Amino acid sequence: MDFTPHTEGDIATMLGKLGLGSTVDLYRHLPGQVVLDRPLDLDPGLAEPDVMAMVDQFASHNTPLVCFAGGGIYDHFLPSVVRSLTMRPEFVTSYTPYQPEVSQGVLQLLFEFQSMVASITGLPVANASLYDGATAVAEAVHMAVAATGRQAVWLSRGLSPGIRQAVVTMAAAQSIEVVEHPLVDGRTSWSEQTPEPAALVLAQPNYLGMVESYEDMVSLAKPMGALAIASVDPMTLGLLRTPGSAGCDVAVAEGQPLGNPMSFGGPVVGLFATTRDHVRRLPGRLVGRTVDGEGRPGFVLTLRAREQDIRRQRATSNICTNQTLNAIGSAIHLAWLGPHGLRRVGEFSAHKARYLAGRLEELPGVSLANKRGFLREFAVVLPLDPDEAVAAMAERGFLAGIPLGAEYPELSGGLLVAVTERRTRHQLDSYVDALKEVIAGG
Amino acid sequence: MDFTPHTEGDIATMLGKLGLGSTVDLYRHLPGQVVLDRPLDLDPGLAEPDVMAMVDQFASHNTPLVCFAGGGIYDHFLPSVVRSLTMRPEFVTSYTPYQPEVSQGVLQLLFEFQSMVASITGLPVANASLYDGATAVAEAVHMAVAATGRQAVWLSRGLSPGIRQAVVTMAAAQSIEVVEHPLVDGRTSWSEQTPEPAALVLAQPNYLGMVESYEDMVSLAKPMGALAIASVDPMTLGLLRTPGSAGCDVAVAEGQPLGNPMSFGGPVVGLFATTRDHVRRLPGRLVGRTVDGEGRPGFVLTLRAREQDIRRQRATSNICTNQTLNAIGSAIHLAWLGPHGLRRVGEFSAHKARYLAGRLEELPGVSLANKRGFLREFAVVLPLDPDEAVAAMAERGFLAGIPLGAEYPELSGGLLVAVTERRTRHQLDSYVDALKEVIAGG
Amino acid sequence: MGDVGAGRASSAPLSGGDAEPTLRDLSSHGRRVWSLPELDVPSSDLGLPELAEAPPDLPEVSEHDLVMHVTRLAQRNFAVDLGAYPLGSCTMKYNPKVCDWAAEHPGFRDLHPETPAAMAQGALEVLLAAEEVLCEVTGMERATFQPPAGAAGEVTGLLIMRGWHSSQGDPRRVVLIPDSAHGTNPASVTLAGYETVEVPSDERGMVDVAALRAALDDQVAGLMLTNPNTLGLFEEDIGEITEAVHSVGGLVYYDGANLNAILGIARPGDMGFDIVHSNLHKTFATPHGGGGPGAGPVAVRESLVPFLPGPLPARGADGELRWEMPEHSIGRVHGNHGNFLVVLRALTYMRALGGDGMRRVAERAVLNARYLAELVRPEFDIPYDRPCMHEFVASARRLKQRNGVRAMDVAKALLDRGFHSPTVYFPLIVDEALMVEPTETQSRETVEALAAALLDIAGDDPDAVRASPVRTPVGRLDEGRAARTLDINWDSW
Amino acid sequence: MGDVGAGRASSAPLSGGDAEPTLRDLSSHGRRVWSLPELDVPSSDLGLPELAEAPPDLPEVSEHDLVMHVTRLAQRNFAVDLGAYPLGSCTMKYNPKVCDWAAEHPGFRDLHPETPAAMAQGALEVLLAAEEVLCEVTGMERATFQPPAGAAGEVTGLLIMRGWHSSQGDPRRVVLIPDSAHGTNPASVTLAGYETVEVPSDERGMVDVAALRAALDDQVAGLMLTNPNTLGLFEEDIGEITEAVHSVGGLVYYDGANLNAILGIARPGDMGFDIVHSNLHKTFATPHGGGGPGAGPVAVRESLVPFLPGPLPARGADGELRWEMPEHSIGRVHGNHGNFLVVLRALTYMRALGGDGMRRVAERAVLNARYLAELVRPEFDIPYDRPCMHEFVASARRLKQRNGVRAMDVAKALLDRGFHSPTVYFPLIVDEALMVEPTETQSRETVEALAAALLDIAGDDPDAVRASPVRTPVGRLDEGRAARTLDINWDSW
Ligand SMILES: Cc1ncc(COP(=O)(O)O)c(C=O)c1O
Ligand SMILES: Cc1ncc(COP(=O)(O)O)c(C=O)c1O
Repeated sequence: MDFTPHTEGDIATMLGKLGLGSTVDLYRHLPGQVVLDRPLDLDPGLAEPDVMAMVDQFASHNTPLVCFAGGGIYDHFLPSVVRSLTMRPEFVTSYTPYQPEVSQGVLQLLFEFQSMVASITGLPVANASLYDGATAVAEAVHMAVAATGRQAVWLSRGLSPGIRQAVVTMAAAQSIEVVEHPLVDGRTSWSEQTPEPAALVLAQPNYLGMVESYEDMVSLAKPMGALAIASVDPMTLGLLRTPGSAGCDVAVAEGQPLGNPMSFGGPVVGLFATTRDHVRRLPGRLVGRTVDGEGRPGFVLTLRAREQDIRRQRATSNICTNQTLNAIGSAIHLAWLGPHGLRRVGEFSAHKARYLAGRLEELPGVSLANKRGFLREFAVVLPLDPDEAVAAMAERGFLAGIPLGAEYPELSGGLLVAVTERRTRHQLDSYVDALKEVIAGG
Repeated sequence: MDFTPHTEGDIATMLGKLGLGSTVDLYRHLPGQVVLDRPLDLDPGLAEPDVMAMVDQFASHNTPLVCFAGGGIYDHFLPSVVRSLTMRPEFVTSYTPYQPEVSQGVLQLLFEFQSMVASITGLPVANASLYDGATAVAEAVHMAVAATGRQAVWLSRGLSPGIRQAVVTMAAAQSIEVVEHPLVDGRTSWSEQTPEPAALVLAQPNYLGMVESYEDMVSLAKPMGALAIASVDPMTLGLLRTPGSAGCDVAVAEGQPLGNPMSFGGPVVGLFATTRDHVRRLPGRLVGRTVDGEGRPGFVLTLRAREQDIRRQRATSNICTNQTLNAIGSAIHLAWLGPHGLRRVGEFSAHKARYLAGRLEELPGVSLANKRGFLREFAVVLPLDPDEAVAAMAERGFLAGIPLGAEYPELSGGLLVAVTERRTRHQLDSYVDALKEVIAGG
Repeated sequence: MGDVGAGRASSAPLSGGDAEPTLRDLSSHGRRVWSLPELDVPSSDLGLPELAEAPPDLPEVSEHDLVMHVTRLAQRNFAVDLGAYPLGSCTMKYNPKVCDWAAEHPGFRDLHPETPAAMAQGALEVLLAAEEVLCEVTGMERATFQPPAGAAGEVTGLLIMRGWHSSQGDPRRVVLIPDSAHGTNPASVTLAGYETVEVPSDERGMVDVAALRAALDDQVAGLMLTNPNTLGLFEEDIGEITEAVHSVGGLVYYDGANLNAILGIARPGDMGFDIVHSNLHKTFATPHGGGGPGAGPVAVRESLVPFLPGPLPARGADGELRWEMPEHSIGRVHGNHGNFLVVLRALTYMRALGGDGMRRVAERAVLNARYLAELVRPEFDIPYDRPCMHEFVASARRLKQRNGVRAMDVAKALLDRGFHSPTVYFPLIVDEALMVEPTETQSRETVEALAAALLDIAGDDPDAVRASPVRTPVGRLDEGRAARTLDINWDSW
Repeated sequence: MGDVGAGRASSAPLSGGDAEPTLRDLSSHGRRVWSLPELDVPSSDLGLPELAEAPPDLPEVSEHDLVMHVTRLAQRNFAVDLGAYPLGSCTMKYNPKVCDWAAEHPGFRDLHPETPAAMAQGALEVLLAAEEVLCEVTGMERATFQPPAGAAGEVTGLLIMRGWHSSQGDPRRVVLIPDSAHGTNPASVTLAGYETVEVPSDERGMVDVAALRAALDDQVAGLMLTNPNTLGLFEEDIGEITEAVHSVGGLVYYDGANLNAILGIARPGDMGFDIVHSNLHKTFATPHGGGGPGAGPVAVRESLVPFLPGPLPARGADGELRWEMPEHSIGRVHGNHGNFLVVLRALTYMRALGGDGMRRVAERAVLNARYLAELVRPEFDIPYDRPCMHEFVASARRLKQRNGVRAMDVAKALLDRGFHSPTVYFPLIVDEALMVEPTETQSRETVEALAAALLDIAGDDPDAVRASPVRTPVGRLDEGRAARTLDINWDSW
């Protein structure tokens, strides 16, 4: 395919104006030794039908499975209206709203996104998106370090391995000390440590699906002058107390379930909300409402002085291109859900998860890592190697869950199982039957 | 699902303003005996995920087949850009451009459609679409009857059965005499008949895929004062002389291959073009360019006095809602193709058809109804019942073609096979292999 | 904040600007979008007499130019997705996105119409399922989905009428239609080979039953009627009317354009209608596509089933669906199976609503119309002033008398206020008619904003109203010039 | 006919109009869109300590209202699909629709990232295929697609740099960047725990090699460089530069934002770069999404492969692809596998172009920029006036001197003429900078129209230019007020 519009005549006219003989002359000032003296070693371009055949073929090498995996990315129902609105070419093919007068669409939707993220987190200051849930935690820690001037952070082991890794990688480069606090009975067991941390961070519900106590974290953090950071699951926010109302200083989230397909894990979107105290330390873009010369309301990027293009090495973050379109999807999905839809998704997922957990417990040799206290995700301990179980379940059409042993040696037979409202009773029952077979056969 | 936005409060407010107690009161003036005294006997409404599951399930009851059927509807390549532009919600969710000031998008695209249809048919006056290729022929005949005041029409048996039926049905109601002229060696053999006809109509290429002689029809029609009408295949118009240049008075076409998926046969679109003489007798909508009060160019529906809403029982046609969106798709696809793409599609389809025909001829007991003179569609005579062959080929993944025996008893073993540029050599060879198997097994 | 009322397109996207060049203007020799794989079979000499030397003269543009062109044009178009579209008789309700999804399902979109029934069971199931719902809603026995629009449904219905009378050995000549009828009705009557005789409306805006009785004789094949009629009024004498037509051996045809008003409330079959078309693009929320495609299925009562176009899907003893031709079928009325994807959209909508959802639709469509009529009453007359159903016809005659502002001016001024206009000058029996149909998917706020806009126009400077629209991409266009110059093709001709 | 130049959005859709209410304004208690099947399992008491009494306060709207709202907002946004978007450094080229199609393929869209490799072979193949193309284009050995944007790629590359130096037992402190560098470079240096030292540009607009040499010592971990640089100029001393850095044991990082200019012409690897990020949302035509998602893959030369983030796809002896962690990997830099669907789009584009297509892209991107620069020369200075590559940086200083019209005014006046504006006030080393990148998908006509608009602005009444834009949905917005009032949430806070 060729997306350039140049005819031979155009090229001749343009080269003529430039006094050049051929397009090769456009590069004649390049030092000879760096100019490639051969064509790229790539196949010739494909025509559109062949491009589509190629994609179909790659896709056919993936096996569609009924999804019981979660760990941050969930198979919730994505309404058709959300996707079709999000994919409006005016959003898809524009860029960061540097010229607000012709970017009111993106800007207003981001303002609405911020407002709704503030609502579901109970924290008034939300930014216009970050890359994903993991980076959002890293950015929150970074902000806490800047706010407190302390070089340590306490992480709950209930944060997903991916999140902890993101923080550790960033912390290592910046000489921030990371202390992990263990899970006991599936919940974080905080303990006093030195040095005093910039922040305490937990996941709500945690990676094993368990609902944590905000109180435990907040009551420890506050007297120390540390920030309380919660990494929350947005689809539980219709059910659970908001982190803001529970006293957290920062709430971050992996926003994928809001308006974004699973997409093999990306693009997804990070949500970030905090208290008014930290507005000037906020990472990422922020949209504010203002007026034009005639008093007409309009939206602009604001507090730009925090950002890399102005503040350079002293910026609050290096983020430039972020996940705007995914944030727009989240905003539209939140509007689709409304308060009651959000609650309903959380409830139904939880009821279905509990139904499945109950049925799984009846299988020989199967037990729950933690009997209660979870919502739509839980850890189950199997009488066989979870990796093998996953492989055998895949042959039966199920993505059974995420094996836990590698990251949580204490749960060596553990499998993390997620259940969304999309799973029908029939699928749950079939899952149980298939697992029974696998256990019997193994 | 519920698409009404009314809250309980809204309903109360509105009823209050109307002095009504409940929504039932809205209907209290209806005569009691016609009011339904029970709920509709329909299932309760489905939620969106269930609606989607329903559609998926229906779809799964169709068997995807590699398509070698044509007969008016063809499996050409539909470029992604064509479909995504055509499906812009501003086009999809608007209606007939009665208010041109807010309908310039649809109007200009229809103007462009008209211009391009004029170009490919070689006739200057094209309308803004009719229902489909069959109705387009019936409308052409209707127009010829009005133009000549004669109550007879001559049809080539090379017109598809569907088209002939459409004309016959319409003609019967209006006491128009229809005379069919036979095919000899796959081409129309015209002969003088009485009474003098309003028009002669042929298909180019005809239903059996054969390229007809325009000359034969035109030279007969002209001296009699009858109109020469050609029902053409748009995807051959990059290759063949235009009907206009060959002296035809009207060209019509089934426009499906231009910008429209096969869609189980609908919605498709009828193209209609004629000479300047007949512009005031044109059926359907017509868009013209004009200016506004400030001299800015703009488009409007024009010659509206021909239409049903103004002329009522004396209208040139009863058409109101037509196939605008499909015509927009055709316009965009024509722009995608351009002159060379249109020619290339025609050429490649023909080369592939001839390759397949050549290979089929080698099979035992298989012969071509007509050895040469076709482009991308041809009739093959099989040594077994074509209906059975189609069924057996379907089990092998092919839609083998359209059995001809029912409509053309002289071709009782006949199968009409269409080959588009989408078919790969591998598919053609596999088709031959499968048919060989079927013949051997039968 | 938010000084635009709900349901109202910001006029911004549609306000004055530059013209968009045509594809011809954008074309440059040698540019291309088309993209096809190389030929993978031997090429042979096509050698045919009718071959052209050169391909036709079509534009040559790049993909980016094509995209910009069409996208910019799209933004020059009002639509249901942008704002309230109270175009009377057209039922411009919200078209659910899930139905768009359904119509793009590859399992249907890529299906050839000649696929043997055994391999297209899903498609036949869709047709049968939609037929079942339609028959229950209309009180009919069976239906065909072949007619691609309402007008095509009308001809189909009239041909069934003709078939039935012929089968009785009693072909007839005349079809009666009320003077308030839609233009397609008489045009279809002509196409079906009948003569139209008009029946006047009475002072209530309904069929004048005495006049109807006077027109009835043994040459009357039938009566075509819309109910609610085009004034938005329910024909209260409907029982008497259908009985009277039946008493002279005629049949009664229901023009279902206004079915939305009575979904689940009353059924044409129970009113005595024999043949019913409905517009899926109105009642059943399939989008109007800038003027189509629609679908105009025709349903009939039991005695007329043998005359239906065919083939129809029928379930065999083995549970499989096959095609069957009705015994005395008038034949096919479409080259294939009608606008199938439109039917699929409608079925999706029907099932999403269910029985109670349909009734809710009707009630709220009527509630919105009745409420809007009440709100605009201070400035607009409602000549046939009875409780309206899903739409009402107001008259701008007071404005016209007062300061020469006509219905069309009101329409144009509405465009400037971010709304589409109502249908104007129809039905013909109302002076300066504004036919207003808000539909059930507009909110109370939107209905109120629409009313406020109409009242605002009535109170506005008449010169300003007559000069409108001024915030649209073009101002009022010179239609006379269009008809005179006939610039209908970018090539001069 | 067609008085708008090619490639230029009619300003109509964007000209003055009313504000769009927020979802909060449209909300009404009890309205709903959400639609879920009934619960089909027994419900149990959730009884948890942290349960909320009521769900959060979110808007309640109808589906139609939601659609109208978002569609109207979409029309208040400029986009590549609407007109020329010469935003320098951002490569706002046409985003092919076939890539949109690919990214909606259910086989990828609905794939969970924890799917075992055996069941996700297609996804791993996509990553590997895209990696192969990227490595050939950049002259590198292997690449990771985890970084979700260019800036994330920068940090990743710097962490690889840190990993490598550490492995040599020689951790270093400083990273050099030119004064013309993009802001993400120094910000990333900080995040990676390094210190930034700026290298000045010389009078040619290129790295001052002498100053560079002076800054080099054994604390320099590396140099970050964009080539062509942000002035659109090819660093002609590049061979000397990379050699100099290598000679003190440093590594050279290629910021690939401007790779579009040299696709198939020259490769960073051949210039001596060690680590290369590229922006798929620029060079490889994946859309920018209103500010993202993008993808910033990082490719490295052989010696650095062990330090890449992981896991990476690798083909086993059995031909199956599996995940493998590089030996000294810096670990994951994304929770999953990066912005996978963006990579899929890019691969689709890469394969559609092929090798010759890539070269064509580069040549025509450069040709367009060079031609445009030539056309605007009469009114705009080009301070570093050497043959530009895919973009050039003009200065509005003459206008400013003449009548106080500044770069930002020129930008706003372009909006009124249907074009997006260039990047303004960057790079920082140019006074009143206008950084213009037409890209290769704009036609000659569009480039000429853009030039004409720029010249027209230069000759326009300065007051009018300073008052622009006037044809956009809103005029210039009060940014100071925004920062003071911080109205960033529809609830007061
Ligand atoms: C009352 C009435 N009857 C018939 C029709 C014709 O329907 P269609 O446009 O689908 O052909 C219409 C459509 O506008 C109508 O309003
Ligand atoms: C020169 C240069 N470097 C780096 C970046 C950062 O890339 P991203 O926005 O993808 O993070 C940009 C993007 O604007 C750029 O122009």
